Amino acid sequence: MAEALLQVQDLYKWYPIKGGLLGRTNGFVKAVDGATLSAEKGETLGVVGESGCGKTTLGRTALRLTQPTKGQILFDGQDITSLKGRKLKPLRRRMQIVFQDPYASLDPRQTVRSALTEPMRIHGLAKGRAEAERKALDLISKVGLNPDHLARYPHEFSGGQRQRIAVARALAVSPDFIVLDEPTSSLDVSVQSQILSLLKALQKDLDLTYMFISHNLAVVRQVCNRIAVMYLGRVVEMAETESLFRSPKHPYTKALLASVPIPDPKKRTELAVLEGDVPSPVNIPPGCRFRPRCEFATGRCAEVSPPMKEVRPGQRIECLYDIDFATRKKTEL
Amino acid sequence: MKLYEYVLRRLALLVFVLLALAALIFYITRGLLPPAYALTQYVTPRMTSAERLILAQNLGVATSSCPSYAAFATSAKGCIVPLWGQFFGWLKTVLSGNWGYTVLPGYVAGTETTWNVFWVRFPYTAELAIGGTILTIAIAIPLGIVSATHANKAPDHASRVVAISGYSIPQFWFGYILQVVFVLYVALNGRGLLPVGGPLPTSCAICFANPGSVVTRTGFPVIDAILSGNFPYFWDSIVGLILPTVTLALTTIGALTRILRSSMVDALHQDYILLARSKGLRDRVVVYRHALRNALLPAITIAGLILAFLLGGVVVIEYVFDFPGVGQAAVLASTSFDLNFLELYVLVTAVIIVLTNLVVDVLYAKLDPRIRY
Amino acid sequence: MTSQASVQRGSDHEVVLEVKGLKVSFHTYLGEVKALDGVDFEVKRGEVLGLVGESGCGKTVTALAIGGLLSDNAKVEAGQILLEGKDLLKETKDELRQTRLREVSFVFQDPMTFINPVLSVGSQIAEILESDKGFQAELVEYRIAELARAESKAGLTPAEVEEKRSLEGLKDKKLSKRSLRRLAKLRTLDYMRTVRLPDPERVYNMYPFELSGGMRQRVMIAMALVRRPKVLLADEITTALDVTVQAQVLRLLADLRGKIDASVVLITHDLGVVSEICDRVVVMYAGNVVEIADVEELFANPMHPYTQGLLASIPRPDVFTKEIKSISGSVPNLISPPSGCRFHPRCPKRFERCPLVKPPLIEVEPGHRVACLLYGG
Amino acid sequence: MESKAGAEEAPKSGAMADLRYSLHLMSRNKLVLAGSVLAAGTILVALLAHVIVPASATVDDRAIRICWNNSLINWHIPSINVCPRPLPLGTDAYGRNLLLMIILAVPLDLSIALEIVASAVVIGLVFGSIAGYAGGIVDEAILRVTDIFFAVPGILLAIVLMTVLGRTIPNLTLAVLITWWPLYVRLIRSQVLSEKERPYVEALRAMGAGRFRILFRHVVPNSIYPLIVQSTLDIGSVILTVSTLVFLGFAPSNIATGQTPELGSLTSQGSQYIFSAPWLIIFPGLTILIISLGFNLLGDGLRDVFDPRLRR
Repeated sequence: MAEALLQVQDLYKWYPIKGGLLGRTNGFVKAVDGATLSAEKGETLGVVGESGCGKTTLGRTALRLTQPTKGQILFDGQDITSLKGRKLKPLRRRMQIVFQDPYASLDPRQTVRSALTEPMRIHGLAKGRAEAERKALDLISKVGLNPDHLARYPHEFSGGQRQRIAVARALAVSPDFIVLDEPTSSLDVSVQSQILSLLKALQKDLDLTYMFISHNLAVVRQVCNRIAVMYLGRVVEMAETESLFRSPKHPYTKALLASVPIPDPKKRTELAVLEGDVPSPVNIPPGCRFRPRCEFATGRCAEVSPPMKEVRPGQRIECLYDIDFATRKKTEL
Repeated sequence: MKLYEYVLRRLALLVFVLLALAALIFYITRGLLPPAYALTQYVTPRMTSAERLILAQNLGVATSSCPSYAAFATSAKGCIVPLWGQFFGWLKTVLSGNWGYTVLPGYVAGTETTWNVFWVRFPYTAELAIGGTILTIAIAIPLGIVSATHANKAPDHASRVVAISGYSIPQFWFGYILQVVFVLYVALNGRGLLPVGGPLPTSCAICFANPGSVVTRTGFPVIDAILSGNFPYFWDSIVGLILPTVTLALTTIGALTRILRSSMVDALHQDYILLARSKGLRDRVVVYRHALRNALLPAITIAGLILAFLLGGVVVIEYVFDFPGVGQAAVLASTSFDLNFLELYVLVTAVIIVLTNLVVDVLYAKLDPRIRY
Repeated sequence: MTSQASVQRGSDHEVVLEVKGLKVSFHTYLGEVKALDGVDFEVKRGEVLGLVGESGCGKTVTALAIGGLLSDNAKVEAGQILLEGKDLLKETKDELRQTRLREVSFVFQDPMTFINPVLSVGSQIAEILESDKGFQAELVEYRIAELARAESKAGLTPAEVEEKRSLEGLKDKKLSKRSLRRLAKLRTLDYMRTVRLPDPERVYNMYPFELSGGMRQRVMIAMALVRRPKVLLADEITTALDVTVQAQVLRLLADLRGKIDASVVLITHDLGVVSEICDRVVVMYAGNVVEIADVEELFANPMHPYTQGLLASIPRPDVFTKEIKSISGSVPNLISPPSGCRFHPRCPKRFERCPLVKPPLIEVEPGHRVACLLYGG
Repeated sequence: MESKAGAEEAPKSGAMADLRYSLHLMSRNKLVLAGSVLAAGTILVALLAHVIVPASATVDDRAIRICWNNSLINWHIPSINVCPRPLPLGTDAYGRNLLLMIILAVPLDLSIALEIVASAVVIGLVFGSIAGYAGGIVDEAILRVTDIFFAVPGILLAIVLMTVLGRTIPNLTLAVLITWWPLYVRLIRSQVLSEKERPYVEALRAMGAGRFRILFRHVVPNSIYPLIVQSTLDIGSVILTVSTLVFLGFAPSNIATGQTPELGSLTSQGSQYIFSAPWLIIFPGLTILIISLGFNLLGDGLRDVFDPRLRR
């Protein structure tokens, strides 16, 4: 097994809901509620799930953009769970993030040149203007834009170009690890594939590790080596991409995959419909959190919170049973 | 959180704000002046030095160990209670309703209390402010709606000019202009059409100038006239309010119109308006049911600010129109150094504004289902 | 639902809505945005037509033009929009409003911003029925029919018998405001059930923020269906939804098509959704229709280079593609659109004539039309 | 909406284009144009006042006090004094040329207003950005302090202050400033709050940028437009407030009586002669109206020009 660059152990991120007479805490939004996963050096780890499943919070907490409530985050062997202030700065150089909305993630009053050189200034990575300029030129060509784009402002670019700038800015500090938070979901399909190809190429050239957060299973299938499926703040299944898509083991993964329409009318089948909505992360059902929507749920599911277990080499699920979906036969794990 | 809990919390905050404001006002009117000033409105001319010392001690300004009034008056060491201690003494005194004797011109020294003077004058101001509020709402809301529904067309430009001119006009000047106009140029049989001074006009073409028999029960001229069944007096009180309220409302009409216009324009560009139109609803329904409900929300939140505008405006209006309310007295109080009157005025105004804001916030919560306390 | 039975797809080729040579431009500070440059397509009775393309291709503008809902700075330069033969572009403002009320209804994307936040969702459905006298007779008949159905099934309570009798007396008379409200609410509740909103009585009085995205989308669909339109324009209705909820809504649409007599125009950029429920597809690019075909035909045999590129660039959930293909360049700016074929700057198969001639939409195979010079024109 | 997207794709070239677009929006709006002309005119008059008006103009000439000699306006007042020589706006109670007195008053009012607004902006920037960015207890404390000032009409608080501090011009400036700064704290705070939630701020944090860099290099500059709008509008409002206070007598006696010209005091001086010499009131007040209107029109127009919702 390859070396893990990022390890997230039993991570919790609860946001308090304030209210009441004295502003006391009435409850928590349990955005991340005991998630465990790891990203190995050089791989692309996909994190998928529906809105509100905590995938974005997980990404941000892993980068220490927020303070986790509980749990442990190891980056390259170092425990970074409770680093604060200045101690985080060296970490910021090694970890970066690319956001969903490239326009909003760029300061509208900053030229591309300034956006690219600012991180270098912050971390003292370029000696003098000339070197910064040279590095900026290098970056801009790396992401497929022209040198004369450096003098422009974000609003002068198309969506795809803006995302290229955001990627270039992330690369400005030569990081090892980049969280890609829905990097293509605000883009058009024909442009989406350009960005995906760019990200793949950059990973190869610069030996990057990606955490690719997405709700789009089709995209995830094309770019990720391994995938973590999240549901209500927990990773419910983790597996190599191909085994996950060929034979998902968690009933949620199974339902999720079956509800994606396939762009081929010949393969038109009745979409499997998972009834109900995703429950709110405030009132998480006890026991297995997927139980209320699960067609295989038993009495035990309400009582026991299933631990993560390996069903097959490299494929782990948080479910009490190993279910054969064809025969609906359950084997206790 | 329940609504009553929210109200309780807001009331606690309100008490805090009023206390802090009291401290600020106390600091300005007492802390910045020599301690002997504190006695000004409590002494009577015939008081002896010994009595004055006792008074100073009772008011919590002089220490109990202070040997003589002379020592107190010269701020001798150990004679003066520290400022924060004075504050509590002051608070105790004024909260019991003891605001001393008025030193306003027109009153014999040491005969009439500040408290009485304030409350006799207050109803006049209240009528003026209420009239101003009604006029503001009655004009500003339709104007704002017309402006927004005809955004960037002639009616919008016209209403923009009216609104901006409204809050660019010096109120004191406009008051005089109205007087000039209604005395010199708009007159019937040599008498100005509308009364230009005081709540009870004596020379105007359309008023009766007949105070008649009115029993003062509430202190509010209009209400007392109704209670006494004296129609001429009622009519005169109303007519007397016209010019002052128009002048008063001028500034606030502009402010409210502009805010309503912008929130309405904003609402009209929202997606839910497109949906409402796509449903084939009539324009009237789209504008009033769908847009206005949403647009009113930001507009009513500034009600507190508007009220502060109005209550500040009365000072000028009453001065210009020789209107016997508290605002006119404030200017007099400043020249005659009646600090207690000003303190009382500030605190009463603050209570009104803060309570209004509370009511507005509760109303907001009622109108906007998204807000849950 | 209605007495008219479902119309089977494809069995009837009657055209309900026809858009002919529609040209729309927007006046902006930067210049004239030529948003639609001659859009032609037709909607057949009972079909689900997919209108696909990337952002800025003019899908939404087309839909808004059909409903007469374009913003003030828009101008229809040319064309016809024929709804059962009558030209909607020639209608007055009020006639258009009536058309939206009775014949063409909309469902928009992201219902969070589209449903009025301060009004209860039920009232926002019922207000449609209350807003027009035209619905009165229909509401009464509808209720009588409902009572009659209940009578034949399980019999009526005495109160219901009384209600039916009084309604029959009311048939041609003006309803009181109260009974109009009541009937509108009953019909609303019925349609809320149709779109499978759970516990309609409770949801009726709820506010949009209290509902999940899927429920809000159902509310919007109920709003569109309650007046029994001839055409339902659904603009990106699944875009803001999670996949599992999207699947629910698609399932609902599939189930509804047997029950409603409306033709559906499904505007989307998601080819997966198109292949899932559409009968025919119109592909748009930069304000032009570039290809129209039956859904199987289009996916099996895309003719226009843009359609080919688009199909190649969508990542598929069912297979792993080693190399992700894409169309080079980006969507053109429509203030100064490319001359001739608007796709030519990005087209891998362009030749000399492409920048010179605007390709007409020609039928290459029966039912399969393409606007590309490779196929003539 | 797609129509908007279409507009967005248009070619632009940097900050200059942004500025050009702003100017275009401004020039298209006639009211803004009028406002800019008035505001610029006011500033010009203020700068040149002491050049235009000879020092001798302030000397009293009791012989020609309160007279009118401008055939364009007939006041229809029976016993009006006719000046021996033509004077465009007649003379005041000290027999001085009223037009020149008004011109002389403009720089005083404008400089007081500018001082107040500039100080309020600085205080607002400091405390508003601290409150907005720090949040928590600091924010709460600053907010509660501003609450106190929002509970009193500004003019009333200014009167109390002037009563105690004494009637001088610095005290007048201070009194108005004290009632004005909380507005800016609130404005900047809410701007900073909404700005700091924008994803680019999180991107900057992820990049390792420090709090001060984020706040002063990015967040504050991005919050500047509403500040420009508000301060332009406030120049108009502050001139009104200042002249009102002077009118009510809250200024040193030489100013309050109109001896040293100020717009409010000139009006106040005329109030005694309201029915016999209305020009004494009309023209100084009209000047206040025009100046205030200029800045208000400009500010109101700038709000439209800078409004991101309308710029899309």
